[in-house]
Amino acid sequence: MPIDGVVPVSESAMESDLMTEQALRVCVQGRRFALAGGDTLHAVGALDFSLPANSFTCIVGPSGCGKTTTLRMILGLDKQYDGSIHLPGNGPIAAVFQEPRLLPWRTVEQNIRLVLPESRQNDSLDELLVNLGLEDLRGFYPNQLSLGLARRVALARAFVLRPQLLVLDEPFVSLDEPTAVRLRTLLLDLWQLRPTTILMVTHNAEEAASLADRILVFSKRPAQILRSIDIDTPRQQRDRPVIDSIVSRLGD
Amino acid sequence: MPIDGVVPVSESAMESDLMTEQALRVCVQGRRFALAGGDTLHAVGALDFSLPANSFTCIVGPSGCGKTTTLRMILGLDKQYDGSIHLPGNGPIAAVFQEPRLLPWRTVEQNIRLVLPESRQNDSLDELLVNLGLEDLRGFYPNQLSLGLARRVALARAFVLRPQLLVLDEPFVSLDEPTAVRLRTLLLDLWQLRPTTILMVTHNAEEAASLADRILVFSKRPAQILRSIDIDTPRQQRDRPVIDSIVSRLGD
Amino acid sequence: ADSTVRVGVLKYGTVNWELKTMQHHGLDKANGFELEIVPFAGGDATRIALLGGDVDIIVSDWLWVSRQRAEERDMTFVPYSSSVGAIMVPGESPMQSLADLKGQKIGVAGGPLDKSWLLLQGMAKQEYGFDLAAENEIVFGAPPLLAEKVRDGELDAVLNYWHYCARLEADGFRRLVSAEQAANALGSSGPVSAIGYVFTDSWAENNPAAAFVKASRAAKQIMLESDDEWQRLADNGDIKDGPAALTVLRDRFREGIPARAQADEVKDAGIIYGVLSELGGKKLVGNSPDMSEGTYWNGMPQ
Amino acid sequence: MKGGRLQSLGQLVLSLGLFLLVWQLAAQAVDDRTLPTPMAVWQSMVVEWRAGDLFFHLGATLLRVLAAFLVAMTIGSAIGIWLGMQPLADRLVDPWLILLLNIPALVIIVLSYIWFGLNEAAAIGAVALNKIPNVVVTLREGARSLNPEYAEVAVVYRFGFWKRLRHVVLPQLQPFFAAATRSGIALIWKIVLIVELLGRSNGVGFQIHLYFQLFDVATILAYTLAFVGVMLLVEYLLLQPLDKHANRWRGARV
Amino acid sequence: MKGGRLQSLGQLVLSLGLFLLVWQLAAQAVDDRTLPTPMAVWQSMVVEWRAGDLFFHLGATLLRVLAAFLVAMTIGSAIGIWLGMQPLADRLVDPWLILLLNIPALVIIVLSYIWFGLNEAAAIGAVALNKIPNVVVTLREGARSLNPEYAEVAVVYRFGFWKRLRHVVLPQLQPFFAAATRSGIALIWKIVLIVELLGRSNGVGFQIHLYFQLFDVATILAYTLAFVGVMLLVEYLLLQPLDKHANRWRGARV
Ligand SMILES: Nc1ncnc2c1ncn2[C@@H]1O[C@H](COP(=O)(O)OP(=O)(O)OP(=O)(O)O)[C@@H](O)[C@H]1O
Ligand SMILES: Nc1ncnc2c1ncn2[C@@H]1O[C@H](COP(=O)(O)OP(=O)(O)OP(=O)(O)O)[C@@H](O)[C@H]1O
Ligand SMILES: [Mg+2]
Ligand SMILES: [Mg+2]
Repeated sequence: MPIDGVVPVSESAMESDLMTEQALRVCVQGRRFALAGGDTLHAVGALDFSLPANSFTCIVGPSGCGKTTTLRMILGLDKQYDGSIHLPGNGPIAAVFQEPRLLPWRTVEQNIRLVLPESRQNDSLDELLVNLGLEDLRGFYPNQLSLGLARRVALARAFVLRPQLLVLDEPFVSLDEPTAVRLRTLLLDLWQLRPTTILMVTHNAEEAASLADRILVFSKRPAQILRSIDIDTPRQQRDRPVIDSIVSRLGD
Repeated sequence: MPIDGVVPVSESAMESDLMTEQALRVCVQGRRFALAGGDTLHAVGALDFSLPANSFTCIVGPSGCGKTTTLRMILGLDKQYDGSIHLPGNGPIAAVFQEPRLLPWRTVEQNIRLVLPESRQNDSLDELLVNLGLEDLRGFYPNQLSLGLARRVALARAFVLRPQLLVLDEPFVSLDEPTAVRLRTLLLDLWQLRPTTILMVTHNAEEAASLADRILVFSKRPAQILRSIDIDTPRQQRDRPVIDSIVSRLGD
Repeated sequence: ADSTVRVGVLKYGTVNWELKTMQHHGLDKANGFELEIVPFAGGDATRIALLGGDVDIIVSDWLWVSRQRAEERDMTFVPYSSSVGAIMVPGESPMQSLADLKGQKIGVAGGPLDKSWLLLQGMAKQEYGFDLAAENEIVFGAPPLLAEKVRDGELDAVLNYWHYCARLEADGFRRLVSAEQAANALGSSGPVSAIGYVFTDSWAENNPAAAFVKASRAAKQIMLESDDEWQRLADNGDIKDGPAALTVLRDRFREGIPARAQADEVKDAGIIYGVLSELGGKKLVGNSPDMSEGTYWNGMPQ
Repeated sequence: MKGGRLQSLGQLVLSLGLFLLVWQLAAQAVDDRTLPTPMAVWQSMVVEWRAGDLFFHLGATLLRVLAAFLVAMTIGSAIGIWLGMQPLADRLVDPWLILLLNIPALVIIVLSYIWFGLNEAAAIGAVALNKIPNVVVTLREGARSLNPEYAEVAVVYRFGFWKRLRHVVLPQLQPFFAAATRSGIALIWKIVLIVELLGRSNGVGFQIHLYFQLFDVATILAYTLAFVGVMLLVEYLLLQPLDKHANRWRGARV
Repeated sequence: MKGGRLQSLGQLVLSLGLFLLVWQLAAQAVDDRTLPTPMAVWQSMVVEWRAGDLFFHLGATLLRVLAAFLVAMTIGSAIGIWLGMQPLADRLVDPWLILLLNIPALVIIVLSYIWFGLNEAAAIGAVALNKIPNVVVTLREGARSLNPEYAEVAVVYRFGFWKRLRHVVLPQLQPFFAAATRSGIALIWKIVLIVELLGRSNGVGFQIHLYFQLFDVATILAYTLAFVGVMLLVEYLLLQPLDKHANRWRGARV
């Protein structure tokens, strides 16, 4: 079942999706928040972009420009926008929110298992937990975790689902650099293992440059796409100079 | 009034503080958390360090190693440790937690004003808010802010108090790089304007290298001081190579 | 000297009618005191008020008074009315006597220790040799609720207080047997006042108790003789019943006005007390096997 | 804003209208004096109003409800918050609380009338005593579930007692206050009815019992609905605006 | 763990001992049978126990309390959660709720006896009907204060109704359930007393009223304390362990 408010795709749209292999099509006129006193705040401007299936897209943009709001619209959490967002297919969607958002009254393992369907409840989590450095924390409650650990649990929750669309809002902050590097590699591994469309917000330009197929640069509020940069260099070949050159293309 | 549980400094200690100009002395044997089933988790090992008055110290260390726990002990929020922590003087202390921790039922301005004593309630917040890019958000509630904006409010709350000791737990994440740079500069400006002792946790080695007088490198859990690196190069002269060299000294 | 006498009564109860008559005809002033009616919504409330010293006089039954005396409270009693409850059945009911009450659903107001209920049980045992409580389905409950329930047919019969009985009578019910009949069957020689004015001896010593009793008798006399007085009470809103019920209430009230000499009453009360202490046991009468000395007030100048 | 208010007034009228309709139909179907029609109840209300009784008794009851409510909420919430934050005190006081919670209203009322006399103070005290443990229990749960993160902010920034209470603790307790208030007024009113039955000479409880003895359901309902009417006014003119004010931060997120 | 349990048993004994002491001293000071000593009450309890009355009537009352409690909690919390999450339904139902909340127990009980007969079902239904609006009001506040962040997790990960209820909603409502339960049992028991007084032929309420007519405070207190004793057992053997289990995640942070 598609999430409420996301317009299901018509037959013919489906066909054309197959042709262009679109996994997500966003075409909104904007999002304004009503403020007390009758004012409105224009958070997101007109956005028109689509993600090819199994692509890896990063969004960068100034703090408070409307990135999270955009993700919320895509996830079906915010429906008060004009325009349409098409999510073809109905495979699972996973999201890592900007804060970990674990259920405090469930243990690490329970938080992860909760998102699994009945049929997968017996799956072993061992490998995933080891990869994320959480193997000793299965029985911990979220309030016993450091923020970095909690973020990793949130990542585990998203990864375990093997989603068709994975939405990440700054997933690798609050982590030391070695851990962050390990997790980025893990993300790429998972992504290569099974077809997943990834949409990730980050403030770390180098991170975006080393991971993405495409980078969308958002303007300051109301968010609009300033630039869309396609990166053709294969990831293995993105060394320091390549990354620096991509980063420099974002900034100007 | 000193915070409960923080042993007040004796007269003679006070004198010696004056001599060495210590603003904080930490000497703990460790902190263990009791887990369900009778196990314990050894979060912080033996720590012995002190901060000179008006110094700027950074702590770096792997995720989950015990940094936040250490800060909590210093702030008097966690008293279940063996050892002692001396906080000479009783000027105000301010902290920026790892999450913004704003009171959701108070507006941005109220959240900031709340920490001010009665005598300063009429102070203007204009300059501070402008510096932090919050000038239009005075009347916003925290759930109307993006995470980066909320972090800035948390910074404003700490800065406005003009504290004697300022404790920061990863204050500049979730911010785009230009904003982060601006805020770092602001922090240094405030620090130079009035004497403040700063203790800051960060995962960003470059940030630490460009800001601190001293960097404490924590081991993985249980946290212990692996290295203590004093940086003598004045901040203005810390260019790329200097910073890189400091960073390389942290990592090995 | 004019002194105030505070009487705690049920606001729409029969005692209130008498006191209103007393006031209307200035019988209080004429007897040298000033009557203050303190209305309450329940009998319990009046007893609490007397125990707490917030009123001087209430109306209650002599058994209660005797029990209070046994527990060293100097309550005492002046007969007010001998009207008592009765078992009421619908007019068309085939039941004719207590003996027919078997296998029925009977409502009983006042609970298992109610005097009338105990007496009727005693009578059933003595006269017909059966256990009224065991051979019927007994439902205890609030008097107005039980009256309503017998009206709508859920109960076959009801034992209720006399004014509820009077109202049922006006609705076409009839008395199967009354508690007075039961008392007579068990050895009483005539009607015994079940309820009376209750006050403490110590109050009576320093206050116009006798004057109050005189005024009460004078008021009763008016109510006995004058139908207009009843109409006046109804017009005034003190009696809230319709004309049919008013007539029955009036007649039953008049029947209940104590007429016997106090000595006879005391004697019969003693007999009934004995019967009750057998039927109700310690629970009902407390530790004293006989009616407490001085339960009936004897401070009235003869 | 204004449209919203009109709309909610419309919903109120709709809801009450529906209620009257259901009642009217039920009364017609049953056709018995135990279920009088809305009209009959209205007439009883007018009769009692004309006689001056409605206003007099309702006023007396409302004053008692108000006084007992204030006493019970103040004392109860202070104790409840205290117990919720001090586990040791809680463990010591808890048995007493359960005891007080489960003493029948009748017993408390009778004993307090006997010990303190049939006066207004005893009446109100008895009602408050009946309600206090409920407030304690509710606010205690609230205090137990306070978020420690905000308390830590208060510690670090050295909030004084009152500042902490006002800005950190009470806002988190708002839902518990709202629950205790609504079910509290209702409970207090119900106990006031018993108090008036057992020892007062006025008030709605006094009247309801008198009419119960006469089995005059219409007048009983007239008094009941008069009180309910007042409560509806309190709800719409006082509690809901207060709720809205306290929760404006939640609503800000649209 | 074990030490903790022994300790809390010790605190319970201390607390109850203190209570008995205060009571004994007060009774000696007053020296009146309206405040009997603990010993006198104990003797009354023994008498009633020996006669078989205590067990019989207490059992009858407890069954009624249990039945009414289960009915009221189930229906009340379902409605409360629903209203808390559906503002429109809430605005429409709210006036009815205030009405029901403020109808005196007496009126509900009498009407339900009249309409449904003097039977057990009517009694229990009347009690439940008295309690339901209180549960609704409490749980509604709980549902209103649910954290939307967790609901969003449930939406994104497409939790079904039951999964969402069990893992997301109910844990957040736990304090409200705890409050509704504790003050709920107490309220229900108090209403059961009235129900028994008005139209049942057994139960503690029936007995208390009987002894009230005889003004036998010792026996009234004996019955009251027998019920309180049962409630203490329920609190310590059932509610507190449940609370502890539900809140273990809070306690995990030491
Ligand atoms: N409910 C709301 N009401 C009013 N304004 C809102 C609301 N939610 C978000 N905003 C505003 O919309 C703008 C965009 O917010 P958003 O969370 O999308 O930013 P962001 O790009 O994710 O920023 P960050 O990098 O700091 O997370 C911000 O200015 C914020 O204050
Ligand atoms: N209350 C607690 N109970 C049990 N373990 C805890 C508790 N609080 C913290 N820990 C553990 O202590 C360790 C250190 O936690 P801390 O929050 O100090 O880490 P940190 O260095 O701040 O990490 P991060 O960089 O991720 O914020 C972690 O392994 C965490 O799981
Ligand atoms: Mg964001
Ligand atoms: Mg940390």
